Amino acid sequence: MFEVIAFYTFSILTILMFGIVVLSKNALYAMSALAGGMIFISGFFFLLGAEFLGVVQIVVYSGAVMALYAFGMMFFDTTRDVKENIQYKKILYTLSVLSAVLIVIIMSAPLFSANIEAIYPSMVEGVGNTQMVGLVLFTKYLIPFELAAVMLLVAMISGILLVSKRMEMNLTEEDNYEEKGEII
Amino acid sequence: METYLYIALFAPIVGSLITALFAQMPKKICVGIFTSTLIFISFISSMILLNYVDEDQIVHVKLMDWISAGNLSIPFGFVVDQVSVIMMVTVTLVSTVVHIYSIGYMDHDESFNRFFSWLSAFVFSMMILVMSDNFVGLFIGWEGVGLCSWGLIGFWYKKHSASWAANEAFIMNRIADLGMLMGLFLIYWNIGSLQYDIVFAQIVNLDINVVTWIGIFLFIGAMGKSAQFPLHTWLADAMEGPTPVSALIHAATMVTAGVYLIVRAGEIYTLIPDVGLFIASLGAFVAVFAASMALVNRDLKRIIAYSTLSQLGYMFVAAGLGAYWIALFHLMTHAFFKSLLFLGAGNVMHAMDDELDIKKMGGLYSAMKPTAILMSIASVALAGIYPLAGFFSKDKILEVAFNNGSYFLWFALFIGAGMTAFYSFRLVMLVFFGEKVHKKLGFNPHEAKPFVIYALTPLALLAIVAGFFEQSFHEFTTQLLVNYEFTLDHSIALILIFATSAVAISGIAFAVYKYKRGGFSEKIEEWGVYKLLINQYYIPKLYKDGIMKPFTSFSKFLWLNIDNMIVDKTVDMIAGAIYGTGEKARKMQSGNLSSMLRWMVAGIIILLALAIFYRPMV
Amino acid sequence: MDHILSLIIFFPLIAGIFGFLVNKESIRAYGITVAFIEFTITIALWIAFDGNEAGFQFVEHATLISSFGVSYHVGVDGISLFLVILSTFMTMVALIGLNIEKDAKNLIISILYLEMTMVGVFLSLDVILFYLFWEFSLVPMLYIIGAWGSDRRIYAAIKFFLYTFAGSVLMLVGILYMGYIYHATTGVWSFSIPDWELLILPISTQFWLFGAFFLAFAIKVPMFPFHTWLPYAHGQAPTVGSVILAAVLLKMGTYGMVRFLLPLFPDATIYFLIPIAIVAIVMVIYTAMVAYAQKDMKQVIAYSSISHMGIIILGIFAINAEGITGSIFLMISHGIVSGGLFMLVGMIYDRRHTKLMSEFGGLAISMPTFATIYGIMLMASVGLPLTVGFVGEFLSLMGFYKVNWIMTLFAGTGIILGAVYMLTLYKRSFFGEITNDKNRGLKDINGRELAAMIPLVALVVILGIYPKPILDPIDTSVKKMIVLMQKKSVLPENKEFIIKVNSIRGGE
Amino acid sequence: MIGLTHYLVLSAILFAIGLVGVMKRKNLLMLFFSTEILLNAVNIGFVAIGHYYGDLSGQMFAFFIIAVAASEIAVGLGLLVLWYKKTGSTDLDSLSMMKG
Repeated sequence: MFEVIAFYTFSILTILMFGIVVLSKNALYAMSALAGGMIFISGFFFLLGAEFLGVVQIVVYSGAVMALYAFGMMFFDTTRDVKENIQYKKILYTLSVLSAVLIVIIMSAPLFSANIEAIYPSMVEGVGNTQMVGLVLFTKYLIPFELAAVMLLVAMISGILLVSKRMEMNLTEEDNYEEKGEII
Repeated sequence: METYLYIALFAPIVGSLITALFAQMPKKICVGIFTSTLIFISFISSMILLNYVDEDQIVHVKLMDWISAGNLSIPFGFVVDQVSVIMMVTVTLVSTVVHIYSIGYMDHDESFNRFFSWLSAFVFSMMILVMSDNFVGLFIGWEGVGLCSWGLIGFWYKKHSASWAANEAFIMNRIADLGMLMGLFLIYWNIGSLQYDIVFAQIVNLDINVVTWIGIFLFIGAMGKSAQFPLHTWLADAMEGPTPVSALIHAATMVTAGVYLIVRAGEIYTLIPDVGLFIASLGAFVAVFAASMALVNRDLKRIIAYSTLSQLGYMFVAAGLGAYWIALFHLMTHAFFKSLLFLGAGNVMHAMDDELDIKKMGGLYSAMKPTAILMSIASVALAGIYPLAGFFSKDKILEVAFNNGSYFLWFALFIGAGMTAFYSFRLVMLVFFGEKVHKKLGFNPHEAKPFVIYALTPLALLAIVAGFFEQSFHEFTTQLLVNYEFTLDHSIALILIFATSAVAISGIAFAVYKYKRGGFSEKIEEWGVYKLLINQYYIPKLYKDGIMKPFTSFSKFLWLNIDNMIVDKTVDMIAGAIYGTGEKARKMQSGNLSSMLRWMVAGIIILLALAIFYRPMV
Repeated sequence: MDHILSLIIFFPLIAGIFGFLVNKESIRAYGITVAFIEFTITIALWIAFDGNEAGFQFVEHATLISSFGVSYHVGVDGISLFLVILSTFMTMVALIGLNIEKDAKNLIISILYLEMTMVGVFLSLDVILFYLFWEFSLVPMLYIIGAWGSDRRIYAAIKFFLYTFAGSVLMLVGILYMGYIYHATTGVWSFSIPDWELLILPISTQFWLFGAFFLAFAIKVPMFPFHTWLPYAHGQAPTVGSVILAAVLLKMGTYGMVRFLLPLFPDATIYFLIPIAIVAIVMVIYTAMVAYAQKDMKQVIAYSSISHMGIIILGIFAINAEGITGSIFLMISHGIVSGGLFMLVGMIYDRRHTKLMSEFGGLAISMPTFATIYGIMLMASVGLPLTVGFVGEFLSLMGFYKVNWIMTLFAGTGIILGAVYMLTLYKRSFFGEITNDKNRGLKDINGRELAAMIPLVALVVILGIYPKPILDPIDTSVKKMIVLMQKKSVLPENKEFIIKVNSIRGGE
Repeated sequence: MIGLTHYLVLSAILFAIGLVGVMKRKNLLMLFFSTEILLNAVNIGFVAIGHYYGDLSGQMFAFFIIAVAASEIAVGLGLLVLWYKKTGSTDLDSLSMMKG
């Protein structure tokens, strides 16, 4: 019962939040809604017994990613409404509705046809999720894990490099950049 | 004896090849003498072989294998038997005369050496044609003479009409050659060999339908070479070539190759009398048809050409009715007097500065007596007056026709004989006697060089006496050929002889009478018949407008409209469609990320729809 | 002698690579030397070849990809031997006649590379290897047309490449499917032709595979209506390109038919025999007529090539020893003759920079020797007896006569039409008075050109008079192949058909 | 009872919302937000499947996806800032150098 209530609550909240992200004109609102949505998603992870992932979700998304966005937004004018010139609205809506319907049909197909019997896992007693994750991560997925680490490192360095290097030059040579942009 | 065979065969080609090396050099008289000598050697060898074969022996040699594939094996084999030796002697004799004559005739030509090279090559091809012991060997010679005839008709290649006539001759012959090839294929696939002896031995075992087809196909081949209707137009046009060529190729030798083929394949044709009758009918038709065109023509050489055509018709009548030896006999006598006639005409042409219109001549007798006498002899022989050669052979053919019960054929030939006599003497009268029209036109005729005249005498002699060899010729050739049995009463035969002679003499008399008095009036040219005849029954025109022009325009149509517009366009269209799709799809790549994302989603939708609605068969 | 085939295949390639080191002045001499050595090796191969042995000789085998049965497998039999010799011979002659100065080095190296691919196609016994060489041959040709051609060379080169490539991709699908079937039946992977030849296929499979292979070969030949790339390619290619294209590359298509279609799919071959023959006849007559309508001398010869290829195809589909042997001989003779004719046209083009017949007339006056050689080649093309053209044409038509005489009659009109367009060409350009002043002072054939033409003329005459040394080995191999076909065919009526067309008097 | 399908349907709905965002948004920053939604929608699916099949691989994939998302944002945001500094706009319509 608790599970059902929790699932539906989180579902409604997540959909709502993401709806705001997609539809809001104000970037700040959108970002806040995104952060909220992420946290609600971690709720599903807890529900599904993936505590470790839930924590990671909160830490990475609501912490790191949102912080990054927040810093990023400092460069842009966020108080103003985002002006968006949306063309061919009909196409847009048709595509959206169609894709939504199709995806949902596919995902819900088992509901109406042969329903897949969920196999409830027999988790090893006395071993927590985090411990299990650790075990798998450092055995079966060791190499992807290492690669992911390297990737993150690369991303971090490149992020820093991209933004920082130009920062000093930018202030002095802003006009030139605009010209260059046109040339390009 | 094999040595003589090889000498007879290869002497001409040796001459031709050596001469060919000098082809581009200025005239060398020794070239002419050299080739003439070699041809003469060939003639001597042929005579020796004739003597040898007369003792009832046959020379048969196999030089080497030529083509062998599958079950097929074709050697270069040569046989000298009663039929081929007659042909060899005739060919080499006439060629020797023509070669010697040409030394004088081609005296001033810049391509003197080239001429002799071609001429000797022709003799070689003709020798292969007659000496081969199989059908494919015959076909080599068959095409070889076609090639040489092409080269010689178009010898003065600067003249448009000459090269056109050469091509016409070659192509017409090719049409017939296809028929002949089909005949060869049919023989091969039914007998498994193309050797004469094997084919003739086994032909009786075949189904009569097959034999009929073989006969028809081979005859189509013969029709082309011997210029039978409807493939006859090339022969008259071939007169564009130098006159010695006309004498050698288009009177004495090449055109008779068709007759030779029928005679050689006599064993096939005796099995199929129906086809034989058709051949005879066509021959009789051509005999009259060609003679009628000769009646009115004004071109010296064309008249003789039509006469040749007509005489070939006579030969085919004989061959078609099974009288092979008579066909061969007429072939031989005709070769003598017809080449004589042509060579005489060559003298006249030279005298008249290459003028060919007989209405512009007249009274040349005083200027060129020897030539006039020679040509008169030939004409009398051609008309078939006793005791000249033509009488014997031609009368025999008429007898055969009568004997066979084909009175209609006989009547046609009878009419033809009268016409022959008339046009021969029309020619003689207009050229040598009567009013001296040429004087008015400023010509200054002169007689040919003496050695040229002397060279012609053997022919003249043979034209006179050849007929008396009839009996021995009959005995000689029928050792190999099927004999022809006359069932005719002797008295009827005599009546026939008299009738034919009478019509010939009356034809001559009419011509002499009429042209002594200045010939027919101009009015005759208004007659429809005259127009029909002078235009050769409009057949060349029909070929030109009915075949050549449509062929040309249809070819152009195929190229421009089908090949370029349909076939190629289709290919280009496929390429264009692919290219165009790319060009259109380029717009998708607008550079706008947003629209690209939309495209991406559209793609996802399509894939999803596929995932839902497409169920692959499990 | 063990590795002579590998030597033949790779010698031009290695020599071509070393050709980069040779300096510009001596590259022509170098190219001719290499081609001559290559030709000598092939002659040595011929001498060492046992004409009485029907199977493959000098076989070399080395596994390349063992898990898929792909191997380096080469060998030669009577069918391929003379095509190899033809390739090396024509390359040599083309190089002797070559007079392009621009980037001569690259051109000669391309030609040597092309030589390798051509020889490779004829010698490969592994289908994957065959396919590799088959596709590789496109590249140098594309380069030769595209870089040294006339005005519209790019269009022609791309058309040539894409057209033939599209066909051969289909063949690749066929090859893979065939390999798969071989694996499914025997449990082993193999792409070797001798192995494949042992496989008896059900009829429906034969149909599909036949279609895939046939289309590739038909485009290469090129058969009507896939022929339109050829006139463009010839029209734009430099002389050396046309010579090799006409002499050898087209033969790859017909060679493929003999090597693959007949022994691998005998039932499908007999099933499709009549439709293919009809197309071939249409091709003979149609292209002959189109050739007659041409204004450009080179196009006449290009279309005439197509017409002759029609007769070759007829000979192949006669399925009897006479026809197939004849058509292989015709491939060789057509290679010599059409190569020679293209060289001759190239020589005129060098002098006058035009190929339009209307520009000429009376060339026989200014260039007598040239006209003579042209005449000989022309007569060989027309198929005059005692020239090389006759033997093959005669045998091919004779072979097909057994299958269907009416169709042979129609195909035979090609002989007539061949005479029509060739003689018209000759008359228009060589006969008559000189009407165009530019033709007046033309130089007759020079020493270099003579050196290229004399071997061709000599071969035309020698092989016309004595074709036996070539016919015999071909015949031996062909007979073996027909026996194989007869054994392999699935339907009894097809077995009877093969016996029937190979026997005198309908097998009595 | 909440089954796997429920989670999958939820995941699908979230994914569709993300797609709408991707298509509708013209602001690059907002576009990034939408991509995050897409990634998270998939994550839910992975984890749910992993849970119901008793396999940890689902969680592992979700884990790596989070890592990828993080790096993507780091680099993407860096580029975005650069772009903004260059052109003064984060509008997608200004990005059309890839026009074919």
